[in-house]
Amino acid sequence: MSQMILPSQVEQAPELAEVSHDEWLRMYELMVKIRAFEEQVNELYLSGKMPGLAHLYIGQEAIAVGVCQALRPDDYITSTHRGHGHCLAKGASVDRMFAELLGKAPGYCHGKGGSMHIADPDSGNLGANAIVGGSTGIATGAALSAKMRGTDQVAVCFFGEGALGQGILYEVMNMASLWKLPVIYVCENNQYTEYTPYREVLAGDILARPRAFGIHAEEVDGQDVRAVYVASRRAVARARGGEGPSFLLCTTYRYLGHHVGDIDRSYYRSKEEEQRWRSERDPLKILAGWLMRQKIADAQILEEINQRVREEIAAGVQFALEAPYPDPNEVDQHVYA
Amino acid sequence: MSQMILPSQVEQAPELAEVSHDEWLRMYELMVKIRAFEEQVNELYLSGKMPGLAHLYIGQEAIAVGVCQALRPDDYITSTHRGHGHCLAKGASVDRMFAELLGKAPGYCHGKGGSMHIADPDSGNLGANAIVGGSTGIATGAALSAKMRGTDQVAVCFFGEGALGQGILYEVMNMASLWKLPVIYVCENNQYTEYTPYREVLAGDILARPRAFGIHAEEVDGQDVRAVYVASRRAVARARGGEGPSFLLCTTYRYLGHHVGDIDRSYYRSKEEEQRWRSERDPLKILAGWLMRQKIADAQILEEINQRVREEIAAGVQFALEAPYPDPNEVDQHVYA
Amino acid sequence: MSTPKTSTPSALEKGTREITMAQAIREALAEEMRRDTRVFIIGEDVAEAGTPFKVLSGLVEEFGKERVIDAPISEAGFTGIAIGAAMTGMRPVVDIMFGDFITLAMDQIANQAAKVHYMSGGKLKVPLVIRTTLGATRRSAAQHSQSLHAWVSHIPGLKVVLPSTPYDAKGLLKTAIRDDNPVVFFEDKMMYQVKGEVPEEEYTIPFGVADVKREGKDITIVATSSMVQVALAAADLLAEEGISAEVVDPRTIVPLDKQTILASVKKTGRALVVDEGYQRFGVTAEIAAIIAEEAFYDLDAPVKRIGAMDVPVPFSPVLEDLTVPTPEKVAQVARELCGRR
Amino acid sequence: MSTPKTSTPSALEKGTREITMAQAIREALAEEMRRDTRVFIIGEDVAEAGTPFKVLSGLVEEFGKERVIDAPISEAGFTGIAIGAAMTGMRPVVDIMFGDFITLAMDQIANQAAKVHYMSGGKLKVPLVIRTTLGATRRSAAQHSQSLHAWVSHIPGLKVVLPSTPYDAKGLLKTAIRDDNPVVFFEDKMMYQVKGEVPEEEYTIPFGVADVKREGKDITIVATSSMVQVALAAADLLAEEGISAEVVDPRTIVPLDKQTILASVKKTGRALVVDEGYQRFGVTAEIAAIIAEEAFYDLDAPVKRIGAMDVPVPFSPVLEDLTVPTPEKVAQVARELCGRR
Ligand SMILES: Cc1ncc(C[n+]2csc(CCOP(=O)(O)OP(=O)(O)O)c2C)c(N)n1
Ligand SMILES: Cc1ncc(C[n+]2csc(CCOP(=O)(O)OP(=O)(O)O)c2C)c(N)n1
Ligand SMILES: [Mg+2]
Ligand SMILES: [Mg+2]
Repeated sequence: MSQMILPSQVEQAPELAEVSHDEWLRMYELMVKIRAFEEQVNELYLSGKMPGLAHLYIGQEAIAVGVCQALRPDDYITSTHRGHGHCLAKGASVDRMFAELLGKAPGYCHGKGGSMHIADPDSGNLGANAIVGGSTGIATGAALSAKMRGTDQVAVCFFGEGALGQGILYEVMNMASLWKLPVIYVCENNQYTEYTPYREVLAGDILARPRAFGIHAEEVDGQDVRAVYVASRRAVARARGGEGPSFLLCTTYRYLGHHVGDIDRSYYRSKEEEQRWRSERDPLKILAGWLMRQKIADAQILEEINQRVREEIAAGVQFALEAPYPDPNEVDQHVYA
Repeated sequence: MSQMILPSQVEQAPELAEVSHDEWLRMYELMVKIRAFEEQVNELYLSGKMPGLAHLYIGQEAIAVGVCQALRPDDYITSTHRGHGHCLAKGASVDRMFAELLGKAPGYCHGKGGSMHIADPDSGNLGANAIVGGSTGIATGAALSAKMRGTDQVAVCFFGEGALGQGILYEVMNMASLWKLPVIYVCENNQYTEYTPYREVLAGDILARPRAFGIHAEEVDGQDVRAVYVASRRAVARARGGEGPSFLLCTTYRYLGHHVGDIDRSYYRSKEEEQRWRSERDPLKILAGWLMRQKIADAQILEEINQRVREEIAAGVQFALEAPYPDPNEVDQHVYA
Repeated sequence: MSTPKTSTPSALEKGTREITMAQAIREALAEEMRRDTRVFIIGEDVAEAGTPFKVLSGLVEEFGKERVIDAPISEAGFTGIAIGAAMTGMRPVVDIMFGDFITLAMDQIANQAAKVHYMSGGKLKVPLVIRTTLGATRRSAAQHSQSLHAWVSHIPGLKVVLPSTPYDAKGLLKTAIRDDNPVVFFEDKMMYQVKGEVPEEEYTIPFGVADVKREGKDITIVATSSMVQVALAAADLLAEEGISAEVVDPRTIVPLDKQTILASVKKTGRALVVDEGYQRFGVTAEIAAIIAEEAFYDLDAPVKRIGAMDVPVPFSPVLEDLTVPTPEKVAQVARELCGRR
Repeated sequence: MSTPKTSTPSALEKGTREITMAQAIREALAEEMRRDTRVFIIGEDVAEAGTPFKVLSGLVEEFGKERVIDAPISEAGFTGIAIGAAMTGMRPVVDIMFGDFITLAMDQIANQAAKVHYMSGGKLKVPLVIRTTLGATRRSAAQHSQSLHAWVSHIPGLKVVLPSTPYDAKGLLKTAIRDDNPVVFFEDKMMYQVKGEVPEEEYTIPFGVADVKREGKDITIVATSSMVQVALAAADLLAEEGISAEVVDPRTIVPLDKQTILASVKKTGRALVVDEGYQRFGVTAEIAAIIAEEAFYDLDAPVKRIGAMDVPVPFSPVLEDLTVPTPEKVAQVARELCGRR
């Protein structure tokens, strides 16, 4: 699409130069961490150690990391059923996240929320949401609140392209635009809404939708963390500057099933397609290659990062497996504040 | 707006030539009838003879009449709280409508629906709706049904610009576009949603909204029945031809209050504005003038029509005032079919 | 928080004034908005129009359009926005014009607002008030006449308030605004012009404290919102026949003051529950079931209940009037319960 | 319509087969779609995917994508579309993946589908089925675990079906599809793989006919949907202690077969109502209130009820399991009702 920032343009973007080498390495580490976290989650599921299901973020790491890199710790995000990546990128720690996914007491929500409701207000994460489109109002309201309280906080609303089917998104985009709210709608188009190719359930032009409401909108290569970061920086600047909402349409792909149990996917997509994205459009590879070409990192530095992440994940899952379950009398606590 | 069909263009539209003189006079009569009906409703309210409230269509007559002129008797419409005009234009009779508004037994719905729920399936009217946007799904579903049953019926969904605030409209427009349903969304922008100028609650560009969903959309002068008719004819042809949905944005004005009790309107609009629309943009005057210039009618013919309508209204209201109330045991009938 | 146990504001020191229900609500909002800049109002036609019921008239003049926010006709959207604002430091009061329209916002109310605190393990709070209406007989037909408070009462995490007098409305609304939970506040649209005494001085009324609106000894009539006046009128009719009815108004149904209700029933031995929601699977069922279970051994007769007739509200006045409980109907059932005909 | 009064399909002539609940539902849909070309399915991931629960697997192959329609994630929108289609000659079956998502379509369900027939004075009909789920313990947390059938049961104009066996599910779903009213059909998501006998031959089950799933004489346990198996397990536990429990399954709660329930309670003198919805203002309240009122003079003990705990459903298994009624809990309350400890 015309508005899509091409790799070459991205490489020239002035915002890139303002990012320190350490920050690039931190972004890389975060992306590696998200992937390793999700692989570990998959293993917990397959080995029967995790209750329920989980929706993995593998393949989409550049979006959460690129967006959150452009945010301050006191900025807000809202997340989705596929929310582990957002949570980590905004600053949550691996051990307490695993604990939450296992329903354990030290989990971020005392085990009451689980994968689909994990929230960490301390890092600005107002929560994952298991209702598709369910947090679009919350994010927009957080932006209204920031504006009313006179802070310059920004709110980011992450959602999948499936949420374009939910009417509330259009209701709140209208209000965000009317009231020039500092909210950024980040649509992660990973090509599928559950088991259905998105084009079978979506008419017209996605970017034209926010634009019809007077919202600045652009398409972004969701596999290139640099492109996501540049677009996010600009959207954040608009928001903080009082210019109102933005909409970033990030094109991406989920590598694995809709959820951990979605193993046979042949009836809705081909192995070749999956392989193509993995080999040609992998966000970790794209960033690693560039870091090496830019001499920001070499193979050894990257391997050190991988190693550090592996250890963090191993320690985190260990912590969670050993953690106690919540006390039974917690069951009717926190119904009312 | 660029897409608006200007009067001059309308006068050249080939569709106009296909309308017989009798049909023009019928349209004029219908518009006069709607106005007289509404004036009578207002009087019933002011004299305390009508229960509840009603939302009058005065000023918007050209839209209902122009659209319905392009429809067949077996085509469907859905209507709104401001629905008397739609109901009459689709073919309902004055006496049974008055009876419904007074809650009487011979009313179209046995007095159970009243002004805001009047329905007349025999003439294709699937009902007024007191939930703003509430019938957008119904109209779209009627179109799906027509398509599935293999008829070439069309469904028209009338709604005010306030319904642009309801998310369900975007949900169903998406499906209508995806499935190329024979539905026409007729948005009557009368400038106000209750007591609020629509621009205070609506961001962006209205026509861009349906277009973002891949729906053919155009702006229409809602005060000129010829323009409404021409645009509707084309939308109906598209629908019957399998080309999918259309959206007609009809610019118009309600002359009186949001409802019959909304007498002092000075806090939201000026008397001058009201007067300007009445004197410069009155749909009855615009049509009457053209009919005379075209020699389709002269003053005497028009006066005969006015007289006939006055008699019909007088007889209709008399019928309704004398009609019995429903039997008390009707109260729990028709809960289930 | 001052906690007067009865509805007799004259017991308070500084004297009283007579105001309407609409004024009481407006005063509660104005006082809380002055007291706490985090409080704001959002809804349709709330600013200059002051809502179609004119309940909010004058507020925009004092607090401006930034704190009395006219929203588009987007019940789900602005309820969601209010939830997000509540989670991040504000205390919104949402106006949903007719109670029938909560249908459009039920996901935001029941799946989001009600659950955020619990799902986050207590970390997030949603100090939100949703003001909306209930009540029929306005000739507004099926989609503008419902009393849907049973729905929200069913959902853990929500509190539900049903004021029946200006005094209760003002004191309870102030409490609702100060509460850290989502509270749904139902106003009887037919009662906005009803007058009553309120204290000159500031006061609040705690949740979960029922009010005995009339004392009696032969039968307990538990009545909510619009039905309190109906029950009191029925009690007058019964008194003429020598039947002494006690009228208990729970005022909040979540939390519900079971103690006061049960104490009354244990005293009278007979109970009738009256509420304007549809009877089937409605509010009367819960209260009747509680009484039937917990006062079983004190009951001299079965617990009866009267809700709205289980039909969509008809437009025609002759039909609509048949669907709501009336003093005569309430008195009739009470009379039968007391073994009279 | 054949009307077997009990759940013993073996009583029928042609023998039976054992199938799962999911198969029973699929067969009902397939049979009705073959029988009547007006019947179609609409919902999310219903075609090739056959829904995440795989309940609809194979239907798209037989009936094509025109009659098994994959919709966007637009619960309000496609429910509204189905209503319009139903009003104009079709007989849609809407699939709402999780019962928690009916929150998004409540305006269409309660204000439109339920009221069209009445508001039009009987002229328009809405022959619509909404299939959705209920039930917890799937570790799906607060927004995918609710049992919200009390809401729709409260709204006049809707019928509400709660099958508890493959036999009931198949027969009731066929009846639902042939019914000229909007019917909400709740399937326990934990029971899709449960097996049971169904007749070889075609059959339907009428609405409003409760089924005595187990006969007994000391106490009546009225149980719905997922709770029928729990009640039967409790009855087994009780039998070991010499308490004979009768288990009554209403199968449809609108319409409700009061006669069968009351006859059972009049026989046993004791009643316990079990349902998986939140207890407060829930389904147990209505049934308990009816029993308490209409069987008052036959009751030897107060009517008790057990619903889900009034908390958002927690994710952690150790907590979630505490929130739903269990055979042990049901047996315990029944035991106390029967004066044992
Ligand atoms: C309102 C609602 N409807 C349906 C679902 C079931 N559901 C869960 S995820 C999902 C698909 C979401 O697709 P998308 O938004 O593209 O996100 P992705 O899973 O691709 O990240 C669906 C239909 C839901 N959770 N909420
Ligand atoms: C869902 C819903 N919200 C609010 C209302 C109250 N209401 C009735 S009419 C109206 C304004 C409608 O404006 P518009 O759609 O422009 O139609 P108009 O009255 O101008 O014809 C409102 C807010 C309603 N009926 N339904
Ligand atoms: Mg997707
Ligand atoms: Mg308007």
